[in-house]
Amino acid sequence: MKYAVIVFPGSNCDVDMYHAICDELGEEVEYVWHTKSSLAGFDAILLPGGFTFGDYLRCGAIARFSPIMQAIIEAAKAGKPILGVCNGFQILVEAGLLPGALVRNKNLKFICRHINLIVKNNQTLFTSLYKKGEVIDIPIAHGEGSYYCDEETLKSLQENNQIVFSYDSNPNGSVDNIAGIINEQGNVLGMMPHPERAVDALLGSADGLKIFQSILANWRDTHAANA
Amino acid sequence: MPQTHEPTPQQIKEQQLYREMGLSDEEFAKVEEILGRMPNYTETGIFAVMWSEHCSYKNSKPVLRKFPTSGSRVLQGPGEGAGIVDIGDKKAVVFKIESHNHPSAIEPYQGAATGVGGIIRDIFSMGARPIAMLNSLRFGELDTSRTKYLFEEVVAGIAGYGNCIGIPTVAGEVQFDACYEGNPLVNAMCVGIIDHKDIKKGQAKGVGNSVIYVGASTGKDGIHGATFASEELSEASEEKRPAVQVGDPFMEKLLLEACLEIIQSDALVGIQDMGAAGLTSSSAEMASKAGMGIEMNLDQVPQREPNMTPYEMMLSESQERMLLVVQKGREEEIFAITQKYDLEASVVGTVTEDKMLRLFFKGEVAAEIPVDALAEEAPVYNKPSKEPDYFAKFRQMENVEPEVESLEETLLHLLEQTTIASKEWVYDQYDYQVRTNTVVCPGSDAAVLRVRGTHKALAMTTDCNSRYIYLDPVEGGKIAVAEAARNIVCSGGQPLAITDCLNYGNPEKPEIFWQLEKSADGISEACRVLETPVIGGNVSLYNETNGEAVYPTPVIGMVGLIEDLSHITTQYFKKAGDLIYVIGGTKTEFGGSELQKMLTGKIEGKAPAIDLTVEKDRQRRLLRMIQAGWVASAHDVSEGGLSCALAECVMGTNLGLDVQLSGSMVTTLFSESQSRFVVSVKPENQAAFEVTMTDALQIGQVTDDGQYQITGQSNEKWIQLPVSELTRRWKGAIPKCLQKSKA
Amino acid sequence: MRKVKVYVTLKENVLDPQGSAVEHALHSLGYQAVSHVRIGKYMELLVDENVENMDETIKEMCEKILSNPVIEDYTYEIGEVVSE
Amino acid sequence: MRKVKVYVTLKENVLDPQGSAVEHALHSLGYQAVSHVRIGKYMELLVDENVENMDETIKEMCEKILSNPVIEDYTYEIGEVVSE
Ligand SMILES: Nc1ncnc2c1ncn2[C@@H]1O[C@H](COP(=O)(O)OP(=O)(O)O)[C@@H](O)[C@H]1O
Ligand SMILES: [Mg+2]
Repeated sequence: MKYAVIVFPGSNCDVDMYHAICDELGEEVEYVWHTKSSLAGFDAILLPGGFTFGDYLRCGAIARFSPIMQAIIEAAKAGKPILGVCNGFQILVEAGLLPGALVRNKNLKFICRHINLIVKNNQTLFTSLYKKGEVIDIPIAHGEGSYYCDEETLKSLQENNQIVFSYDSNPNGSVDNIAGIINEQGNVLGMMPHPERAVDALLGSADGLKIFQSILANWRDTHAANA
Repeated sequence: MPQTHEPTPQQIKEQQLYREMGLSDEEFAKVEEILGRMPNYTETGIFAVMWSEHCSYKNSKPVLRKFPTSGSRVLQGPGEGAGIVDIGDKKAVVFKIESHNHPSAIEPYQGAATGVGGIIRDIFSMGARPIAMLNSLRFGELDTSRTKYLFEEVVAGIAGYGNCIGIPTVAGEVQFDACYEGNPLVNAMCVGIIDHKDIKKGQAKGVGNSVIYVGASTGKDGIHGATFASEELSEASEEKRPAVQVGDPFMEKLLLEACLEIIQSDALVGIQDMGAAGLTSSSAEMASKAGMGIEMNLDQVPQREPNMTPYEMMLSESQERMLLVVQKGREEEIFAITQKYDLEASVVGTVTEDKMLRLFFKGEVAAEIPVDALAEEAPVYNKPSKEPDYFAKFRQMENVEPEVESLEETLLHLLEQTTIASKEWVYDQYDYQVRTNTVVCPGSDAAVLRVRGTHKALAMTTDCNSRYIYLDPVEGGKIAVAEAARNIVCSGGQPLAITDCLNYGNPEKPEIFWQLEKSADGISEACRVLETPVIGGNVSLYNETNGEAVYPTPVIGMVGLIEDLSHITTQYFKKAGDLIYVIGGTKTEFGGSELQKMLTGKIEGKAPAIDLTVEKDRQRRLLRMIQAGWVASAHDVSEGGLSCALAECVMGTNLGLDVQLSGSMVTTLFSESQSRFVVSVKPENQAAFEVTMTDALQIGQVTDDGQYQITGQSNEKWIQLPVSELTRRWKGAIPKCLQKSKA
Repeated sequence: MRKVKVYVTLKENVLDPQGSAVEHALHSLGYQAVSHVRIGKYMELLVDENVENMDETIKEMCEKILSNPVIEDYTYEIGEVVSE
Repeated sequence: MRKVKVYVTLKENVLDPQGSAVEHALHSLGYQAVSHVRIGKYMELLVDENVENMDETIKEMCEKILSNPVIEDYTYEIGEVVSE
């Protein structure tokens, strides 16, 4: 399976994402610079964390206009798995691939720490290897990670089971403790916590690895089915 | 172009305008002698900034010569952007510390942020990939709204810049003391990794080669910042301050990635960042080091504002800029890379043979100065030194044991002292994990980062107890280095080398110069004995407000090598049943201690004594035990003494401890005697451990009941408190201070 | 060139922690008379007066990039002609 | 209550990385007619109209808290009377 890690000017978790895939998952991975216009040949797309374009104006607001975004939108329509982490999540939201917005943490400070996440929905192609309700240890590191959406949107997220991860103890003021959501189609996941930082026990947790393993397992299943 | 009203050479001389720029009468006379004529305005500005303490080290050079700077692993000592030490596997570690005190006093967020940006450029201009940031901060007591504001904004500025550029901030220290009230200290350190083959120097070699400017355009910010850093702060500084520099970490991220790509090209001859004194110092130093000259056409310098004068362009300290020397004819290869990152780049000059810095502006020569006069041949002064009166008085004071009412209350209060209290409030705001190499996060003795592609890791720390140095600069200087080394050893590392940031008051005062000189003696001796040469550093003098100097604060930044990932050790107890040892004896030593300050509000008496031979021997044996796998946790004993060290081993775990101690209670629990460690050992390793650590005393064991319990010899209770209570007080202290004023 | 001013404010029902923090700080300094502090963005730009459809263009920029309609509202003013 | 609007802008000579990034983005989206983008803050507050010396008070707040005089300038407008 071949993963793309999209690199925007100011991305800084690109290396972490890359290593998670090639060192820990053992799959093929390539960096793709934001000025490229095609994602042909990639089976999954990862938007890493960082401060694209300095996060000036609003997080992700400028990155969403990069040329590569057109290819990402097409890949989303085509049903390819797309994972946006932290700034990647913010870009997906700014681009309208996911509903809502991410605003400043309630305490107005950047927060970096390990937190407990609850797997709310394990029926997605990103979370199928977790148990429903499983509590996992994944770090967060963000200043603007408070998820916001209006009541109507929240209701539909809840009804469609689109809330994939929620915080055990809300660090940033997110609506309904939301830490990660998926699109209706089920192939675009955005989350603030960093699973790519939790793939090696040496660094404190390997609980995030199952996200990447789930993507792989589901890809293999569909490929076996297609073959 | 509107005519600028710059003073003429005659006016500069007759009206002594050079004085305002920081040149003395003798220095101005020397400038005239060097040039054989009167300098014009631009030239006067260039001399003034290059001969400021900040750029020339004119007052501190004689002191810096004392430091041992070589060692078998040292690949680059002081003199370049940063020092370099070999770590094997054809890799090396690059590191340096730098101050940004005065800018931070005036605009704390941007001052701290641009301090971080500056030190990062020092590292990647050596060709190294920055892997970690550290800092060392000093503020007044955390009880005025101004200090709270400075503290919050400085931390936010460090976080803002470091998090955005994506370099983890992994360790540091923060201390609070009234002497820093008007003049906080903000020191930032950056650590990088480099392959030996990529090491680049800031040299302008090769006649005819092109000088290329890359990065942010030049604005009027920070003009004369270096001179400003070389003066005392006063009420007038608020007025006089240069336009404050604003950092752009996004620009720096692009610059960093572009430079690391450029360094792989053999078209690159030399590279240096534009730090203090911007374009002036980078060009003059690169030329001087190579024995060459540089000619620049200032019309080609990217400018942020219209109508900038040569004076402004040469003295601007706009951030996020680099100067490169590139082989003639191969400029396009470099531009291909800068274009990818959307960075501005332009050829601004060429390397010449005649050892002159020659500037052209609108077709005319704007300045013409021999480069060596600016760099190598700047004046050096041997300042008078005098022992301050307080020193003899303190030396005569007896070591007495303070009286305390309740041991338990005393411990809880100590844990709430801002200097001892948990710094979680600070480091929670730093992204300390980005780039996924941080094995030991902030909170333990030293931070540890793995080195990808090897089985090695690096341990790093910043340390300085300035109270000891104030009481006794020689002993205090030794202690600062020894403490840093203890933190490295406790983490499983072999101390490699240090970088230092010498923060002092006004060196023109003999008593201040004495502090500087004597503490350098202490630091040098410790570096020699502990075999940790000084590979670079920074000097920040004139840290005074309205005539009051800060304590002498030579911050030590140390890096150590952990030979194998399995050696990585933290300070936290691991398992109930493990045996607890204290290594090293305790004497009644309360001069400059946390307890003295808490009880009396004073800092006085003798600093704790230190024997470097004992220190070294103990560190060596402890490291061997750690490497052998016989030590479950290791922590040095520092501020607050043994009781606080024990608390720091158990807080954050769900364990407890049961310890029996003997001797006089207050001394045993709170004295700050040096060269001591608390370690825990699995029972099965007891025999092996005790054979080597002959001076280790078993004092108790780790329990699982969540209680912190210390009893005396005949089993009388000294302290019994739930660990959760200790943790609550320790972690709550800083947030509580910050909350107070806001209510 | 015309000077254009753009104001971006948070929508009514979106929490504004920064506004609350500033309000709190003002109160603790004794400015009790202040309430309902909201913090938004203020942008100044110059736009070539020869651009076709100035109004439309500015609206577009505001909607596409300068504000996020999920959380923010915007208004703008087209100001005087200035020389660069 | 009176509605007060405060505008905080970066001083002329101070670098505005946000403004430059936004300008750059606008250009690459084809809005070539735009230049000199500067980004500042816009604040709205309500002030009790019975406060003594409204003008002085607001000035003071701007200098002490709402702006940082080292790098920023401010202006303000005292607006209409509103009911809370
Ligand atoms: N400004 C800071 N930035 C990052 N980490 C910090 C800072 N201040 C303290 N820390 C971390 O908190 C822990 C305790 O610091 P300190 O009390 O200075 O330790 P020690 O006495 O062992 O040197 C260390 O891990 C240190 O790195
Ligand atoms: Mg320590």
